[in-house]
Amino acid sequence: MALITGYLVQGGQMLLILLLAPLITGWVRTLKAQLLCRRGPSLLQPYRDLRKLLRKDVVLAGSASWLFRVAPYLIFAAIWVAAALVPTFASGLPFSWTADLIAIVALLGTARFFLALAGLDTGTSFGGIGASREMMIASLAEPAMLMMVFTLSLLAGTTELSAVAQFMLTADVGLRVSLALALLALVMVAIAENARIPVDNPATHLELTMVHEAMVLEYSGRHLALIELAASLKLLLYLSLLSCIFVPWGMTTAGEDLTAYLTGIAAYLAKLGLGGFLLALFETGIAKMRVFRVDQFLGAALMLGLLGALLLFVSRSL
Amino acid sequence: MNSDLGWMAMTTLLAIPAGAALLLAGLPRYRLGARLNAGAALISLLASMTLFWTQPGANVYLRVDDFNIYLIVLNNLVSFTTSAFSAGYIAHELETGRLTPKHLRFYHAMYQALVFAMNLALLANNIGLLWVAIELATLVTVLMVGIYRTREALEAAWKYFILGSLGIALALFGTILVYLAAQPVMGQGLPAMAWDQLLTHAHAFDPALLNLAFIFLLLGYGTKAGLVPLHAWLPDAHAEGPTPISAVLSGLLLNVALYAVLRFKMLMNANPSALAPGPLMAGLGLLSLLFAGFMFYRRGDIKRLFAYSSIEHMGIMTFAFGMGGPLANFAGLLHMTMHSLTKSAIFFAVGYISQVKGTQRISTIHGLTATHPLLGWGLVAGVMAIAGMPPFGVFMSEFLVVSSTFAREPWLALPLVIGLLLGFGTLLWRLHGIAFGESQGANMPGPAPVTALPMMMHLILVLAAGFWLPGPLVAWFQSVAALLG
Amino acid sequence: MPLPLLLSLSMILLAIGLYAILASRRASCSRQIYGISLVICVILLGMALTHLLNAAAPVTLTLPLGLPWLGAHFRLDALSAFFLIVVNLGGAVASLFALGYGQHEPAPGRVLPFYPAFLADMNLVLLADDAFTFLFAWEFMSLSSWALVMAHHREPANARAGYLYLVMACLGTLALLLAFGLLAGANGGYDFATIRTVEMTPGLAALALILALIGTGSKAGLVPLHVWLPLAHPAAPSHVSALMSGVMTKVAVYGFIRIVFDLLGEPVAWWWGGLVLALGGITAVLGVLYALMQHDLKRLLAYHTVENIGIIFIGLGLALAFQSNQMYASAALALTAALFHVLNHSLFKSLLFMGTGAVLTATGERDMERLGGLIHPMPWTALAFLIGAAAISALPPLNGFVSEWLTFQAILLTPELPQWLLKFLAPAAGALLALSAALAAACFVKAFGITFLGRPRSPAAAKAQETDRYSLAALFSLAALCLLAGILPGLVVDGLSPAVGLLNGGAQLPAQQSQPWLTLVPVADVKSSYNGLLVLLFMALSGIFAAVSIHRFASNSVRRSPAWDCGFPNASPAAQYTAGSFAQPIRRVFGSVVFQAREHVTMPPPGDGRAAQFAVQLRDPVWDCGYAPLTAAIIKISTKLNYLQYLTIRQYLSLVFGALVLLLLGIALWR
Amino acid sequence: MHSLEFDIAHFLAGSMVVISLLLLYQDRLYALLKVFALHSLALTLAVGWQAYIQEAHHLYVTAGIALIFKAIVIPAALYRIVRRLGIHRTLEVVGGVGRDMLAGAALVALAILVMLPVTAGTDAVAREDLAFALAVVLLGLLLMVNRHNAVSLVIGFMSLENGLVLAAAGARGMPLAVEISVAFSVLIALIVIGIFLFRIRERFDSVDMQAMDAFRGERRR
Repeated sequence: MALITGYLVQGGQMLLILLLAPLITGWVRTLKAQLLCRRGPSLLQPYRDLRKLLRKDVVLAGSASWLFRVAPYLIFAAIWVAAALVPTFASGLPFSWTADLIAIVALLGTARFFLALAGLDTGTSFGGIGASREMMIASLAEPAMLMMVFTLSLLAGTTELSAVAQFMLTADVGLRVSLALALLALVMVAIAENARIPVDNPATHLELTMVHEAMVLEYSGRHLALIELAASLKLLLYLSLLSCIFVPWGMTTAGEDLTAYLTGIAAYLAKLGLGGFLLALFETGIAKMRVFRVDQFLGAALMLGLLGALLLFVSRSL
Repeated sequence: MNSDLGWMAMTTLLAIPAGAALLLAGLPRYRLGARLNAGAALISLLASMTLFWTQPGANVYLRVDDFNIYLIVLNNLVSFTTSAFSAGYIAHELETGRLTPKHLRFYHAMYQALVFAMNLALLANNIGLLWVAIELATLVTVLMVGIYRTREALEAAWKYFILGSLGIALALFGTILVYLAAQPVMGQGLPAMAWDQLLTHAHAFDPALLNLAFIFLLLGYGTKAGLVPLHAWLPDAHAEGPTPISAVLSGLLLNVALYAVLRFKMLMNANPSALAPGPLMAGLGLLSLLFAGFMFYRRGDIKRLFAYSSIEHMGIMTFAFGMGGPLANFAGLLHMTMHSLTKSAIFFAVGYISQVKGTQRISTIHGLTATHPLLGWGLVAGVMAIAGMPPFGVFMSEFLVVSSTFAREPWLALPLVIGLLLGFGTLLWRLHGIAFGESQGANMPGPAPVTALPMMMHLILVLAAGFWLPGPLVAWFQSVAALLG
Repeated sequence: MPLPLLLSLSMILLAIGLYAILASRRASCSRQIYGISLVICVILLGMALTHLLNAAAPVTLTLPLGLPWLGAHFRLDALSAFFLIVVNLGGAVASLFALGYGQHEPAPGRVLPFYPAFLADMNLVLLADDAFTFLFAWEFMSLSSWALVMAHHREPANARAGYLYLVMACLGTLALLLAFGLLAGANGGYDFATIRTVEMTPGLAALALILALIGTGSKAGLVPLHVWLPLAHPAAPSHVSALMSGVMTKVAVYGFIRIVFDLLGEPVAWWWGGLVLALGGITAVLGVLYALMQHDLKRLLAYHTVENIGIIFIGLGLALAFQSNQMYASAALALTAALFHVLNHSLFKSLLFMGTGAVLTATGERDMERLGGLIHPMPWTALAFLIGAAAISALPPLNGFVSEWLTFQAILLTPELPQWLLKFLAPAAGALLALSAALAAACFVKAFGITFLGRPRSPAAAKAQETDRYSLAALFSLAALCLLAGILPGLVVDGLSPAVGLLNGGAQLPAQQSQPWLTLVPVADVKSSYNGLLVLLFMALSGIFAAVSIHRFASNSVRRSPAWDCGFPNASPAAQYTAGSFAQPIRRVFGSVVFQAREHVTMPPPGDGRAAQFAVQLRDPVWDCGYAPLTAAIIKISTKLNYLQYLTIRQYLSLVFGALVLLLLGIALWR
Repeated sequence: MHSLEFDIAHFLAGSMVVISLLLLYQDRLYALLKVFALHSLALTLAVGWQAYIQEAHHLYVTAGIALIFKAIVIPAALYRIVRRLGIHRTLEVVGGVGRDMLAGAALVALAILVMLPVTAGTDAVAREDLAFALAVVLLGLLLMVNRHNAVSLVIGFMSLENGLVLAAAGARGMPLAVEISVAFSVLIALIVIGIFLFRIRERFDSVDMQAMDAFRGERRR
């Protein structure tokens, strides 16, 4: 019986994040608009966009291959699975041991790999720009992320996210420098990975500055919808990752009763709202940087992560 | 009865070449001469083989023991294959007009005389006789090196002659000193020059005289063995003489000279208070090895290139014997055998190559494996064998030398390894140019596959030795290695 | 008694090599040779598998060959069985591929005799149980592969590659020779059984370790001994490149493991692990950075071999570090990771090289700048190559990810190490590993994207044809293995555990079959776990769910039209991103530091019809600092010494005279 | 009886060393030939004396060879060659005669130094004879090395070989002494013939580099 409910909760979580993802994107957009003293679109605008895109035909470039048509589904699947494996409102769900944090990072890597290939597939110059810059950014962001993972797992003694979350809930964590460094690194990586300002601008089509948008330039209709949805899923993933690692409070564990789950969901939503707000604030606060400053930005993130890990390695032996 | 047969064999070994030399000197027809030459060599080869079964004892002049028996067989084997090779080779020289039938008569006679001299040197039990034989060999080879009568052939012959006679003079002085050391102990007369009896009494000799003697002998016979800095005659003599003679020089005469040095090394070892000859030989060996390694790189003449390779390998052997110990000595003896087989095979190939390309200049020889697969691949196999690549026999000896040296004297192994690597690198550099790439220049049709048989046979022997060594050979090597200390 | 059979099969391989020398002119010969090789490799593979899987006891055999008083010793234990699997799997697939690919060989006479010999030698290296036999087979392996590299000897580049290769191989062999000389001692106990028993002083053991590193590293392509590898591997025919890169480097790794973990016994000093770890990390990152700068497809792959060797050595270094602190459980994890990566790399690297071979036969091009759009004419090759590329980029759910994940897990155990230097080194190595993984992904987006995607950049690429069915069979068998090893890692780990136990004083990873859903749980399920099968399942389900629901409830119609490209449709194929331009951002970020990358742009003034010029100039730091000065010195010395060839007789005489006087003085002053 | 015989032998051997030094001192070809004849004469006497005191009659043969061959025939032959080839008369010495003399003295000292540790069996006189022989050998070698001229090279070689024969004769009851001296005479005859045949002129031994390039395919880069 418990097993069945467990599976149900897991499935529920998967659907929940799928439904929540566009909402977060809309939430951030609206906030940004209002911070710029515009009214901005409604919260539900992303859903409408998706519906519209799904109804439209796909317009394929003549030189597009089968890979171009398969890629969106692959990307969507990879990111959705990755997002579903991050504890949101409850830790220790039945399949939480399927993949640890390293594997989740790698799943995002899979999605990025195919997105970049799709960018190259039509043989247009913009796709190439986007792909090559995306891979350059990733080549620094991924190690930074993994350094952050090292720090965590050295603290918690595990790379399982649920276990990490439960460990963070316990008292004996205390306030640690390494954690702060890790948080900083993770935030920077999250910004880069989600193509947010200052690394990239999700709203621009200025050719020379865009990265993510350049890759998906040739996509249209349902393919574009899938990719948009995947992008917002990714944003959601990072937000819930931050929340479950650094602010796990209010998260329940599997096998609790319904009320616990509800409180967990409520806490989760609150955290997401806060995260979105901070993101919007940050994005409106600063300007986009040149592409060849990004490597310094991410190099800093990598160094922070490494520093955190080293500090722990040393402090372990003290 | 058995030993009688042995004595018969020994006398045959000396009589046949001597007789053949006289006969050939009077024989005008060169084709017949070539056949006779090969035939005589074959007979003495068979005679030498009978020594396997019969162990003749020793008298004050001659003896056969574990040390020289396989060298004798090797000597006659290579001289036979070389005579077979030269039959084909010389005919071509006649066509190109580099030689005349008159020269050939002389050539064949001298060839047998050389075989006689080397057999005598190997069989000699008397150090004086040994010296005489080696002097004879020197004179004969001098005459053969100069046979082409070209300016540089005479140049080379002259160089060889002067340096060779100096070496002989030094060797003689050493021999006299040995006798002087022996005479108070063993009394006057022949026994005091018979090697086996010297060995039994060596412990009582005056060490200072022995030291002096050994230095003169090392320098004297070392000149013949082509050790740096006494090597100067060797490259030119190899390059300017007829190729069969180069093969015999590299394959056999150097061995004979080294054999003489080793005989005296045994004497030194037998005397506890004499200075240890090991370090001296090891030093000279390393010097030769490194020097040759550097000299490969600049060589433009293919025969001179392989002459330097002979210097390198004499260096390796001398080093091995200088190191001493059962492993290194075994390696040295094995290396002697493998080197003479391989190097003569290489010279066979080189001879044909210089004939089909009409030149000895490396810079004009390319892509032989494409144009003349037999010669090209034969040369590649030979060079790989001489460079100590498996599955050839040289690999075993180099394996033993390097590993045993490093286990005992790490600091000696370092220059050894550097020298080996250097020599390999520079030699391979040359080989690449010769065997691969686009062919250019004249391409006369290669020789008939039959004429490549001697080369093939040598390479196959070396290959087989790489996998498996026959028991008796191993037994001889080990007993001699024990004697060499 | 499998050993005699194994040996005789290897002998048969040698024999058919000899047969090929005579028969190579006949057209049918190639089919025969590759067919027989295939069959023999499959048999060997099966025997090795059975020996490993039912964890049989080691069997030994001595033949009266080789060193007379020693004989040739052979031994089949778990370690050699595992590497036999790697070798013969690679060999079998390469032979299968060559059944089709070999038909296009311009000079079969230079390939067929050496190919089976090469296979046989690699098998013999793995079976050898004494120093002489080992080195004999080792060097013979170098020789036969050299001959294969020289197959197309008319291109000067190949000749240079072959030369450099053989010289470096000789260096490695000499280093190993010294190492064995040290291990065997002065009276030459060359068989491994004796060597295992000798006790060595720490200094000598360390020397042996360093020599073993030089010897095997020069064959495996460890920086800075890697210079020959990216030249030699591409020069050979593609199925041979696959063998050299995918398999022969593994034989080198075997040599290292055999000497350091087995013969040397317990690592005596902790810094051994540190040394190997550091070398591995540097090798991994440098290798992938080199690879990113290439636009010759085969050379790119060869440099990736360097990177993966680095990853393997990171695992081995960790194992050494753990063992030197008696942390055998952790050492077991590190060793498993290393061995797993050995298997993985042999799989996907062979796959990628063979895919390149297919491209080469279809277009005659290796230069990515002249390829492109091949996914349309040759979709199947593209699919297989894509799987290989994803696997080598360590993407789940494929196999490359599993071994790197295991390596990460091993690094996460390093805080328990007491030594400070290792504490600092381990996370740094982790960072390098992560960096190399990410860069590898970038590199293979480039490799696959530029070669197979986009539009053809040359007529040759436009006229390409799908490759033959033998090659496809080979490619897809490897691709399937990549996927299987990725989703069922537990089984592979269990298969490896006997070998690990052999090297690790019996300590192994816990058995994995018992885990639910075949999850991979290296240490304990509270620490970390990964389940490739479920990941694949979930991805498939969600992807299919999305596809079905969209096609069912939303539109599924498609219109074709020229690419939009921000309003520049139908730009010429030259306007596409090229390999060079794809690598440009990374070149700016890393290359300027490592390779002193310089970009020269000459732009003609407006109105001038001439084409603009763009040139990139890279310098190889290793070559500049290490090899160039050495060769210069050798040439200089040989030039100086060469004057000795031209002295006069009088001067030669004075040389002799000097030697004599010197020696006389010597003995005069001796006492 | 002991003393006188050995004193004479001793004196003869010593005189050979002195003559060798004189050879070093010569800077004119004809004079060199004359002094060498003297050298051989001294050898003849020494060997003859040894033959007498050792009652070794075969040594008389050696002495005869030395007298006829080395003291008369070869100098005469060389004399003719010098005339025929018109080798001009003065020799240049590598680094003046003075240095040669010093070097020669040093070599003699070395020879004695080397012989000093020799004690066992051989009595003092024989030891010094041996030292003299060694000195003659070394001086001959020095002569070979330090002259730019074929004839002087032959002279040097022959004086060296005189030293060998002296040593051989001094060695009591040495077998094959005759054979060896005969063999050596052959050798020398060949050298002389060589000079005669090859028409090797003055400075014959300096190798012409360009010619080497052309002929031997040796390129000196």
